[in-house]
Amino acid sequence: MEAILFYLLAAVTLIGTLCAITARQAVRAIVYLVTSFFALALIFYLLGAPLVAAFEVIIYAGAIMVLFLFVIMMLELAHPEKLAKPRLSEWWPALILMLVVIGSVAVLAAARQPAPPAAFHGITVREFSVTLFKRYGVAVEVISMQLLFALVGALYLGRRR
Amino acid sequence: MTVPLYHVLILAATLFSLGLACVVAWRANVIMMLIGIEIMLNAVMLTFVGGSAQWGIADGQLFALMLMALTSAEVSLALAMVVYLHRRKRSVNTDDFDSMNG
Amino acid sequence: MKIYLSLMLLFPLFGAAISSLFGRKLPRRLVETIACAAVWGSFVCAFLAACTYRAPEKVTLGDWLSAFDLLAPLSLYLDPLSLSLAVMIGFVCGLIHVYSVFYMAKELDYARFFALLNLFVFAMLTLILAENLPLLYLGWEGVGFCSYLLIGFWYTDKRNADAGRKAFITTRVGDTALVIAVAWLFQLTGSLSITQLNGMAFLLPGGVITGIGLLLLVGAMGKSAQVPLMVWLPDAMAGPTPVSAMIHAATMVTAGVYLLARMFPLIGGSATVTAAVAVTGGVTAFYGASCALAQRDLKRVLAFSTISQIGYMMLGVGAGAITAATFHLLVHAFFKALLFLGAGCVISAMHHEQDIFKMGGLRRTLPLTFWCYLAGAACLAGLPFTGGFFSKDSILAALWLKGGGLYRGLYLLALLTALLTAFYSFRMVYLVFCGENGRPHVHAELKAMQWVLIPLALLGLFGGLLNLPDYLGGGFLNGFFARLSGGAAAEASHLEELALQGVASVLALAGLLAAHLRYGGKARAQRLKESALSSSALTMFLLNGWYFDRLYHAILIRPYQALSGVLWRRMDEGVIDDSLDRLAAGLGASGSWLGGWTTGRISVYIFSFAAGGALILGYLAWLTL
Amino acid sequence: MTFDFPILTLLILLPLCGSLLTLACRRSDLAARRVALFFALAELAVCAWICLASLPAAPAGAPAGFFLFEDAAWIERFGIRYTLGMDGVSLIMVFLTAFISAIAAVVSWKGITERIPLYFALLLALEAGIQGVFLSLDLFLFYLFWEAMLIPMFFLIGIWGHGRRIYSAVKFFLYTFFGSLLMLVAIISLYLMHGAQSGSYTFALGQLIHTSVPYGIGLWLYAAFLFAFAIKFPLFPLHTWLPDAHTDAPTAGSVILASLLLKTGAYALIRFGYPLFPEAARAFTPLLYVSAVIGISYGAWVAFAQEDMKRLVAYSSVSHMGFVALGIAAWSPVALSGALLQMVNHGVTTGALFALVGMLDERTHSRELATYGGVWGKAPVLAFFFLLFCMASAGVPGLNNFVGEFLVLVGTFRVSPAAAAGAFLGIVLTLVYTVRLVQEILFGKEKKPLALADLTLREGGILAVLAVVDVYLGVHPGPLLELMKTPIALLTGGK
Repeated sequence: MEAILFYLLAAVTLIGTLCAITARQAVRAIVYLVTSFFALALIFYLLGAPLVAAFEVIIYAGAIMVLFLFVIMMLELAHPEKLAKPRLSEWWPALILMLVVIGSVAVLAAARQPAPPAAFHGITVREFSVTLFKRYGVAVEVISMQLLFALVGALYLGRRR
Repeated sequence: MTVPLYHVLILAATLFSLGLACVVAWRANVIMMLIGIEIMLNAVMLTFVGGSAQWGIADGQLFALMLMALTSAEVSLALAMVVYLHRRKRSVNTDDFDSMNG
Repeated sequence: MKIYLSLMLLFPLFGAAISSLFGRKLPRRLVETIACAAVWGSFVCAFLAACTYRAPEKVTLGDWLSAFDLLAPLSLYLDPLSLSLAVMIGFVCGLIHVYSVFYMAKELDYARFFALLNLFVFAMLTLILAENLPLLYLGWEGVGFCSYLLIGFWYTDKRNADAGRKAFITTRVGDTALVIAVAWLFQLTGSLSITQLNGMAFLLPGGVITGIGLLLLVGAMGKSAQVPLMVWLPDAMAGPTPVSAMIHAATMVTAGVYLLARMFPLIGGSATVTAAVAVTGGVTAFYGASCALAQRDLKRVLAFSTISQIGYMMLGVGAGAITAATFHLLVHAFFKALLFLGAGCVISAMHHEQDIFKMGGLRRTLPLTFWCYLAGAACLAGLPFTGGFFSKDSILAALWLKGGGLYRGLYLLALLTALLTAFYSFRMVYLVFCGENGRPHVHAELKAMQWVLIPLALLGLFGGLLNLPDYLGGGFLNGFFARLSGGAAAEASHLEELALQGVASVLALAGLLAAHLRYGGKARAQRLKESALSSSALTMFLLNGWYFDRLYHAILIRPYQALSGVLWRRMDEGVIDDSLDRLAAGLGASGSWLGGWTTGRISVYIFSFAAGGALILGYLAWLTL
Repeated sequence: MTFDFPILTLLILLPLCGSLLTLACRRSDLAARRVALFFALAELAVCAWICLASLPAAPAGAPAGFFLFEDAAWIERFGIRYTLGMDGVSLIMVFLTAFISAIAAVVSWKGITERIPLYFALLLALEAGIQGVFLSLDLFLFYLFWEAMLIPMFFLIGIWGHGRRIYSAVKFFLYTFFGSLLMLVAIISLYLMHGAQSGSYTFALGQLIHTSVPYGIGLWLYAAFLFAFAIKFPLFPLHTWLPDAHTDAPTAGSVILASLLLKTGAYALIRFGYPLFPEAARAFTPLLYVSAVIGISYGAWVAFAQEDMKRLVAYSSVSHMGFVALGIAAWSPVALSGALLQMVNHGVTTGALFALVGMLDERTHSRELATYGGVWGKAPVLAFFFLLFCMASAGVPGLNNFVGEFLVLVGTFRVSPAAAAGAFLGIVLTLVYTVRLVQEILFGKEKKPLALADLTLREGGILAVLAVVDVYLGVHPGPLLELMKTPIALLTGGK
């Protein structure tokens, strides 16, 4: 049951993403992408990461995509005639790259498949938080600093002259 | 968890390469390029989470979280820059910004 | 003895140093006095050395080259050969110095002239007295250097300077052979000392001696203007006349003969070498005499006659008659210096006109010069009982006595040359001194210059006394040189000797007669008329020295010059440098091609980055497969 | 009597300090000149003192033949030591360096008008570098000085040169630097090889000599060394940087380049190349012969075609250094003595010729032969010196070059008659181009009126000193030969 669900969700994710990257309008692309991220969040949940799934929905599908939408609207890029769509010839290198990457990863991953875990259990929020703040305290601090810098940088870039 | 890690990885790889294709192909639009980057980052997160599930360790999920934080920082800056550049050149085409030409 | 020898060298050296360093500051008279005094001082030393001479002596003055087993100290060697030459050089050069004082009275750059003249004497004496080959080479090159600068003394005329250059380079070709011989000898024996080398002749294999002998011969050819390296000497007449007298007649050009005589104990053992020397000498003697027949320039006549006479000396050496060769060398020095100095008087009197067909009538206006010149010409022609007669005859006798087809042939060639010699000598005398059409300018210096001729004329005429034939009481030189290896000449019966001398004197007189018939009296005017017209091909051939100059120009000089340009432009700048420049340009081009990837377009960078990553991934996958 | 005073370090530091002090004289050009000259002369004085002082034959710890020796740990981790040593050969070269540097300082007294303090500072720095090359006995130290020498020269050509100076400077730099890099590779491989064999990793020449290098590898390593040295020499096909560098360098730069820099290659070949790889060196001897013999004749031949005086003299350097290479290739006591003597002689004579050409150039602003003619009448003193040095260069005996060439030829003939025979041609060809030079400049008529003053006292002084050295070495080379006797005997195993 879970497996079928996983494959379904995977299909949704992939189709959503595909639609997103081939979309005619940036806004549509964002909407497709949000769909795809929702499916991805569910996959996270399936993989025993409810917290990450929640954050995926909140931060990605919620905050970041909305940010994108704002910018798109601000720059008035929503009109299709303004978007220079990539020509087919520009897709070819991208396709080749895709094939190489997928093929290589498939081969590499197939080469050493670890045995499935004996007893799968999700990771509890408690376990997660303990690891985060005990082992990776410094990283948390660094990330917070980085967010601060990003904030300052964005403010600096966005001010009017 | 009944899905083998292999399949998760294949999904992640496909997702990643879609993002890559987006970045490579959409040279005319910075926004789409950034979207491609987001897709790739999500693929990476999927890999992390998959690994975490495979071995039952929290670290993978943790890195996914950190990635998210990182991404938000990146996106905020990048979009600010897009706005800034658009204001200067009235364009989002990356090929217009070639002042790094050697 | 040591003091004499060192002073003999030091006097002229100091003279040269003073003249060259301070000459332009000192008064003219002082420079002239110093120069003359230096040479005469040198002569006095040589004379005193001759008076006290007992046996061959080796004197070491100091250290020069000593590297491991190579030893070449500043050491001198005095034996009859070097002693007699040193005395002759001192005397002749002394006279020529005095002569030059008057001859160059109008010249402003007298300091340079006398400095070089003195330096020349020093180098020549070093050459003569050197005990080892490097020191000999020092003198050898030193005289070449002085000759170079003295020929081009009037350097503002390009032709003079070119003549000097020609002389220097041509003789350098010979010198190189000499250096090779020296190096070879050192390789074989580990010694450079002439006395030691001469003593080692029996240790060396015959083939090697032949090789060394031929190399020495080439060296002598260069310095002594023998065929085929003789082209420089006629041109060398571009120098002032005293220089021609001193360097290109009396002393330097005989250095080659001296070298062969000096090394004779070593090289005399090889029949090939002596034959080669003799053939060179014979051919040169004939070549010189034939060319002298057609010359119009007074000094060039003398130059070709010098070539010819040195050829005789080489014949003497080739015949193994060192005494005869040296005898002729000494006498020739006297009478050839006399002829040149006389020519100098004539040229000076004729307002520097050198064409003999434009001269004449000097017999009456310059009687002293005429008589002295006549004496010189008689010696040159080998008229009986002059010095030249005895010396030339001793060479002819030696050739005859050597026997064998080759030497008999050479003897006949030498006889023919003697005939030609007598002819051109008197052709010259008749053209210059007889007739009427000269308007000489007799100035005060000229009168003084003439006096210098007298001692030389006496020495030339009575030089035969140095070495009279046995039937006249025997010679001084024969006895003096007897102990020298190769010095003792083959003995001829009195009768045979008389017969040989008879033949020679008949030929000389025949030459005189022929010259008289063709150029004497009325015929002279006729010849003068003819000379104004175009000359025959044969005359042109002889006048231009058998066109050797043109030949060398075509086969050596032109290709050399052309090739030097080709080597530079095509080879050096073309191939070697250009290939590197191309390499550099190629590297630069490839760099800018790579730089072309730096388009500044993010899309390109991203694609390259992604492609690189994909490639790495692909490679890893390929490894796992 | 022991010498604890580090006199060899002083020899290197003295010019270096002088260089810094000169650089400090920003205010007054005259002061800069004077300081530079003072230090150059002080260096010369130290050298003279070394010659005159009777030094003990062998100080403690010194290799055989060295009478001054300094050794101190430097970078111990890599076995790099600060080892300096002086034997007869290096004393000669060091003395030559001090002498020529002083001359170069005086030569450029007037000719340089821009950035004078920097110029003299570079000149002294160059001197320090060259002294270091001649003194160091540690391969790393040697390499350091070897490279350090390039930098001042590069700037001297690039800043104060004429014509295509940047091109020439870069060419010079690239050429020599390329060679040195190959040498560095060889040095490091030798270092590793020795370390692997003996367990002690060191750059000391005295120990590296004992490394047993496999024949095949030795060939490669020696080839790398030889390549670096051959470029400096310069040997036949690697010489094309020289005419350009010489032509475009300032006068003093040409003097130093010809007199000293070219010598470092020869010196290093004698000091490092042959002792480190005796077998490989023997294998390469025919190549060296061929290159030397071709270089002698080819240089002389090409020199004949030149229209530019400086270029002519530069090609003559190629020819003369061919004799040095020939002497080294023969590696017999006599030939090697000749080669060393020829190094000194070429340094003095060619240096003087470059100085003379520079003086002519300063007066008429032309180096074309075609401009000149009849200089003898205009400037007799200059002409006198010109002739003297030309004749010395042509190897007229009694002047210095003859002595060296003669010893080289005779010594080489002993070992390899064929090689020497090829070189004899050079005797004639040398005269041909020299006489052409004399002819075109001194003799003939003035082609066009030249404002040609005779020598000033300063110029005359320089040339007179050089001329005295020329004649002295030509007549009495004994002291030099005596000095180099012991080292050469040790190097060649001769008597």
